[in-house]
Amino acid sequence: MLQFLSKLAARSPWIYRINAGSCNGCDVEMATTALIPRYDVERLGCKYCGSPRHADVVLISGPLTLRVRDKVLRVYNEIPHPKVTVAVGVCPVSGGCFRDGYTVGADIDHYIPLDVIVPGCPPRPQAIMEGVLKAVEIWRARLEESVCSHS
Amino acid sequence: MNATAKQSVETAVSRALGAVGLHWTADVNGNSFGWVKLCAPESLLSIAPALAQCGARLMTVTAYRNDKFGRMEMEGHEIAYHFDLEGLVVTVSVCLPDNPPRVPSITPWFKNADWNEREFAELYGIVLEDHPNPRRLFLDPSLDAAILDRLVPLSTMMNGASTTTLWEKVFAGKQLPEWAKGGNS
Amino acid sequence: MTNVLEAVFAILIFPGGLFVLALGLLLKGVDRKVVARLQRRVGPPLYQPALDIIKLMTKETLIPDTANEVAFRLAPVLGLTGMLVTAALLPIGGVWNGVTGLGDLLVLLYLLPIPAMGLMLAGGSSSSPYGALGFSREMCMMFAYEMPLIASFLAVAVRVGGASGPFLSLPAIMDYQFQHGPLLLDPVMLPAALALVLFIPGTMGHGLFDIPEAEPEVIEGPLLEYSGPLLAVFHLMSAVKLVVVLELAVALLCPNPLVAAGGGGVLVNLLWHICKCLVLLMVSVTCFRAATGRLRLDQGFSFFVKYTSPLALVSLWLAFLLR
Amino acid sequence: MFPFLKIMLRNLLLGPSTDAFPFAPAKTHENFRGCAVFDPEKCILCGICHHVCAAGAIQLRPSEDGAGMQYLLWHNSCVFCGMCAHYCPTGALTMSNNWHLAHTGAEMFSNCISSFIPFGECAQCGAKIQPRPQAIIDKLGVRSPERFLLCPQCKRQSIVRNVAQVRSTRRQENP
Amino acid sequence: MSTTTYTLPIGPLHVALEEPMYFDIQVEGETVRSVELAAGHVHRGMEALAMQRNYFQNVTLTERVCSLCSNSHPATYCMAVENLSGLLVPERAKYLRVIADEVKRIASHLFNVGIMAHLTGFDSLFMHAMEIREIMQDAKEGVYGNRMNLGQCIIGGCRRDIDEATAPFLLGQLELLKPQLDELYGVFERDPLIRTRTQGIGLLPFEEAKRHAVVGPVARASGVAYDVRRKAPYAVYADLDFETQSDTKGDVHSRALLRLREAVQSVKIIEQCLRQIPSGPINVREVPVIPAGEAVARSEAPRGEVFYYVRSDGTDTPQRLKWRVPTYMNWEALQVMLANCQVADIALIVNSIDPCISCTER
Repeated sequence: MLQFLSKLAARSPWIYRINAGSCNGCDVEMATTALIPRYDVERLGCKYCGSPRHADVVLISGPLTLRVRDKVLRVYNEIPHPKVTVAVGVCPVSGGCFRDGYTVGADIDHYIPLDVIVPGCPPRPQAIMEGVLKAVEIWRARLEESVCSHS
Repeated sequence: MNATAKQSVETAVSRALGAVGLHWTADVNGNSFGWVKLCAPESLLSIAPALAQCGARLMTVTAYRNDKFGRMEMEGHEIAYHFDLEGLVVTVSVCLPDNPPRVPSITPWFKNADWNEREFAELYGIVLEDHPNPRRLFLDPSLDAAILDRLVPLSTMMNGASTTTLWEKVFAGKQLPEWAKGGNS
Repeated sequence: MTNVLEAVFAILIFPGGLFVLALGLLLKGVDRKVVARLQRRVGPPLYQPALDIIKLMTKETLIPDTANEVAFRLAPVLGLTGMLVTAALLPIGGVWNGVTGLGDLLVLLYLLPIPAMGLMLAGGSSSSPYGALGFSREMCMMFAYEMPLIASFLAVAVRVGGASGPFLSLPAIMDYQFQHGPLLLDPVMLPAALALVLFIPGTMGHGLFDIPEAEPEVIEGPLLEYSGPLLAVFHLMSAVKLVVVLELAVALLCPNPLVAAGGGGVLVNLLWHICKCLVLLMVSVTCFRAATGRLRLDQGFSFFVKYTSPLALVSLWLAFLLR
Repeated sequence: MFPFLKIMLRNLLLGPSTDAFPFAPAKTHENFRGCAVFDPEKCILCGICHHVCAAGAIQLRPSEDGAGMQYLLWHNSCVFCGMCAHYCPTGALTMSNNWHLAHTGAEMFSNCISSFIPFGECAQCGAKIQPRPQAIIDKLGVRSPERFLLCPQCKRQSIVRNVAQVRSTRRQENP
Repeated sequence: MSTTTYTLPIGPLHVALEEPMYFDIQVEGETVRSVELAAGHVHRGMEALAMQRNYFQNVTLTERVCSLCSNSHPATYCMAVENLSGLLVPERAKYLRVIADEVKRIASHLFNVGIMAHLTGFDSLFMHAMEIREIMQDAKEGVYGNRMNLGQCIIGGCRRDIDEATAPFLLGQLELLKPQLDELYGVFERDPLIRTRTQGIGLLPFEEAKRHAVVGPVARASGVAYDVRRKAPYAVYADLDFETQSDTKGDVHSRALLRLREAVQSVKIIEQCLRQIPSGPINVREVPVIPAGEAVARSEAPRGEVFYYVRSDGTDTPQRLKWRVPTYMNWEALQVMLANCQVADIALIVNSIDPCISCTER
């Protein structure tokens, strides 16, 4: 029964995005993916939410600049468990072409575990959707774990 | 093409500085670029109001080290002020004295010089005289001032380690996912 | 004794409780689906709101350190309970006559603002500046939309009561309509009906009036700090509230059953009632929010003062003259 | 008065414009710049790709025994600009239109092209030279196929010999 | 409403802003009393990076300054390097650069007005605008290979030709776009909600626009009709027929309408280019030699004038590469526009300058 419920629950992944200093290419594509009719993630149960406290799937873009780092980590910690992270674009993973900049803190993996990576500069919306679906798989397993461990 | 603008820049510059070398270049489209070289930062205080008066717009300010990490023989800093008058670009470069490099602020005449001046002040450690709002602009307080003024390559100073460690991990990663083997799927 | 049992049944199962919860979530689902269609999208499945609730139940609850914990936890529960009680009081034409002696417009006037109060409590206790801003916006909007509500209640009461003075009892209002035909078709009441239709998005915070929870402005205002089950309760509250305001408007404007009460007609009447709710939902929520954006707080406030309230007052005045 | 209502009604009549993806494959234009594809058979280790790569995604590392170079292109550092493919003289690097690159965090570092490219051997003395794959020989080495496979030293010698030979034949012809 | 003043922090991670930016806003009730801007969240130290990368790598690097005007940056950078080295770009490449620029301009302007609708809560209109933008996104993907970073410009020309296959495709997309764009303009011009929310707010009078030296649509909406494409023509703009748009109202609404009109002009420009484009090579094959010296170049990005200054010491990495983006100039003017506005309008006004923070902070 609980497993069934958690399966149902996993069909409502709410998305939150964090811009960790990206060139806004990935951000625009994330917004496009999340909000426009052509990709309509709402039919997959996704909802784009404004508050980190409502989120399940976190999309991170950008190479994590020094100045935004603590704020990103704080926001990340405000997201209730269970959650999954998706790195959109290559910047969070390796810094992309900003690696070696004096304010760039990539790789993000030092601070936040990355569950799914969607390479691209920026990845096309379909690729982001693919990443989100992959993330939902992982999230479902985590939900089951947490639901079953509670009882 | 913009002869009147050219004329008024020439008058403004010669009125402010007397006979100084203002020379013109042009690109393939016939746009003209004026170049002025100043040897003393104080001259800015006369050329800035003159240009402001003839209606020029400050586009941006570039500061640079003459030697770029010690590879060239010249020393010291220079600042290039780029102005626009009706499509004409006039670049006024100023040599700064060393220890410490200092320059007067032109914000009183060009409101938008504010950010530009704060930026080069924090990136190069140039001392600004009479700036109305001399705070840091972009740099995180945890970073040292004058970050672009270093003679050591920045990568080793800051994050060079990250590149090396990342690549070590890549070289160590042996299991290739299905689609990455041999490229196309 | 039976009365008490009946009341408990009414609050927990039907027409309050489980029934409104299910209906509310379904209506939300329909609303989302239709909005999606109006925007050329496929939209979520109809049961998506239910899935959202299940999901939120499994999540962790985070309470900000600076928040007043008791008030923070109490706020959503307060709102939901208030709405469930209200739902039980509302009669459904041909199916249910409401809890006798309680189905009173004055009682409703007291009960209806409870969700807004819950939200205000939530915004106030969550100690974030956005919560506070949401609080003040919620309060401001509440004053704005209560005015036309009261005015149209009075218009209905005066119209129904006629010479014998205003009727405030809902069952009596329904009886009047069973005899004289729905008030919706009464030309005198038309402005008031319009005011009620505008009141619904106002109180639900949709379309033009999505002000207290405006996402780009105050990041969902009072709900900003909520997570997990508590947020689920808020979502349930809003679903129930949707049903309540729709049912209320239906009861005031055209409660007439399709078949006379009794026998197998109950089920048919219930479906008929739900159909009416759906139509009203389409008009005053779905299409309204798909075709408009949000006003500024001052504009939203003056919209109610300038347009909606006068409409209701016109009806009231006419009803008073034609008494 | 409400110009948007018309659009809304039309939207309702036209029906959803949503792509079927992820339930059906998405349309991908053939020009799409997806992940880079590397053909080790064509690489001559010229290093131009490394030189133009702004993202530092390409690394070349000599193997320990000196037999060749380890070639690595890490997709998680690549910015998909395609400069490497544009400047690659032999077409060893090309951009495919494959964008199905999403992978789990565990595969972060293994998501790369990894290839070992052995050095060529001078046909005469056996010294290590740049690789001379057949495809390149067919393309660039047509003028003097035998000399194309020599190390610079042997090549110089061969040219000198050749010149000497020509001179001597000339001398023989016109004494 | 309460009359106490309190601080409302906006950002750095805020839904209404595409990018991290931080405001401390002193609010009295719902009215803004003072605005304090804190910058630097997207400062990636790109100018230092540019001094470490060679001239080729900088093409890609400058493209990543910002993805919304991602063609203007490498194009202007290449122009500066070409001015410095005296490299002559083939005529066809110049046309191709103009086409890429204008395609990006349409997409960028549509994005901005779409976001404006989103910020007023008018999500249906936002989605409609974004769907129209998708036409252009498809064009970019089909012609250049990426939806944001075209990768079209290189030093000495362009990388991808518009050939028999892609030219009709691009024209077809434009045909799809034109009626939609006109209709969208009508909606933005006449919709009562958009008008109530955006008319008369975020005012920037002509004098203030001059004083802050704002550029691009913000300047043009305030009556400063400065367009680099006309004032200092580059590439082939001198041979093209288009009108510089301007307005005098200087509010949020007029800026949005001005952007839409510019998008219409851009369609016209692309069509002319596709008609007039001469055949020939699209880039210079030889590797350019960059001598010591200095040069500047500028162009009109969607948000306004982009300026590049390159200084070379004769090595393969620039001695200094500096760029100034439109938002850098426009940002300070927000102090004027935000004065005494309502909390609800902050996001709208900020969006109306089409802020590109990653450009500004580099």
